[in-house]
Amino acid sequence: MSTIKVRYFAWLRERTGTAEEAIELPDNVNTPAALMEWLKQRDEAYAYAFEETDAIRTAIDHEHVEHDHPLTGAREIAFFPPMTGG
Amino acid sequence: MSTIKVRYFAWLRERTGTAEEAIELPDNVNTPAALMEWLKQRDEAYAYAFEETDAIRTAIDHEHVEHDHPLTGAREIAFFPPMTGG
Amino acid sequence: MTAPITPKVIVQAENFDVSLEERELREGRLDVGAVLSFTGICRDEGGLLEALELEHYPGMAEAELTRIAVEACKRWPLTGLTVIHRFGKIKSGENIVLVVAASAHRRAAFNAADFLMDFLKTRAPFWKKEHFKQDGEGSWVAAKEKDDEDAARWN
Amino acid sequence: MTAPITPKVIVQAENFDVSLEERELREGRLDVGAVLSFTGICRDEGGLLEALELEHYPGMAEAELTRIAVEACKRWPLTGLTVIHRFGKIKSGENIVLVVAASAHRRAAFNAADFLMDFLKTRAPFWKKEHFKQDGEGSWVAAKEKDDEDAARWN
Repeated sequence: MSTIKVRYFAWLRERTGTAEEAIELPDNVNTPAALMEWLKQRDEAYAYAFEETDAIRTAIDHEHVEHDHPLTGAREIAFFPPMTGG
Repeated sequence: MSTIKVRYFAWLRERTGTAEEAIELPDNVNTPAALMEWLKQRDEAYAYAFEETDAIRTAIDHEHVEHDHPLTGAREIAFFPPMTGG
Repeated sequence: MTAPITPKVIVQAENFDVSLEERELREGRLDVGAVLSFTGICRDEGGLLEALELEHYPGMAEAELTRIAVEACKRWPLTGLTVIHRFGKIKSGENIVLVVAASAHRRAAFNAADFLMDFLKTRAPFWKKEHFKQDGEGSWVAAKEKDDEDAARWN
Repeated sequence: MTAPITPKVIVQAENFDVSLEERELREGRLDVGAVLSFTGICRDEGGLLEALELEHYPGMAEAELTRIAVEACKRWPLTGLTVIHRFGKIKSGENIVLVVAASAHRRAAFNAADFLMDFLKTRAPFWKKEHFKQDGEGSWVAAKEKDDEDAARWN
């Protein structure tokens, strides 16, 4: 088990009601996809936030990654909607 | 016969030694191409200026035209090298 | 070919000064033939929009903008590149983003700025929320498919 | 779709002020989402060039720039377009040409400015003569085939 900082932005932050939190990763939660499934089980707010995981982007330690990227060694993971800057 | 103002720019101005002049057009000189041939006959300076007519651009009354454009009704014709502004 | 230059990347709440940034890329050098500035501005959407709230991911925003800017400096022979992206509440009529690209030749400046804006839109972690004049806080701006298509032009 | 706007076209010996021209296209309106400024500058060609002498065809220069700018306003939905081209002696490091394009959306501003510079280079009646530091007055700058190719992209 390892601890990871999880950050949420834009409507993911609003729906989860959380900007950031520390999570103890269960051993079988080893990708962003697995973490999203795990978060959905927590409560209704998380289930709502992560109901359409296809629409959610993720970054590990400030770099964009795919949903199947390994979490090994990750200190921080972020979930957010597609970017709309510029 | 009609009178036309002829203007020369850049190296055409330098080679002809003329910035502008009024020319009485002979009847058979009815295109920029014909006018260039006619100007070449004048003296060595003009012959040198117009030795490569393919490299020369022309405008009638401030609009780009092809070498075979009719001179009918033209008040001003200009000869110049390809543009290098910007 | 000379080594790529290091871009200047800033993420800030404050406004920026286009002419100041342009001057910085020109001052004291005579090898710059082209300076292109692109400013993205908050529109009022036909009088409806009061402001945009720009949320960003501190740390990653700078890192990702720098990655895109460094890639632009590798692809085109730039003499200077500056990217400034604002966050926080931005009223309609105010600046959001600035890209200044300087080069010996114009094509490099155009391509680099165009590339930068395309990738910035799809990859830099910023999110816009609309504040309307009538109804107060509105919804999050949806990402446009067109933006992904624009970014795909450079592959 | 609204009617195309009328561009501002100036041919002058004096320098221009980029920020002044940008402000003019933004002031008092909230429908502008993108402002692009392109400045063409006289380079010193590795320390060799003192200045460029820009000859122009008065009357036709304004007319031709206006034709190109009006065409740009027809092709893209611009909210403003300014073109300023200088003539006379321009020292290295000094400005030669300015294009400012404003629009609701960035793609229109980029395309219009890019198009304008391509056509301006091949169609506006200006000619550059080089003045070198060592040898004094040099030769006329030759037109580049690349410029014609660039302009042909828009057909």
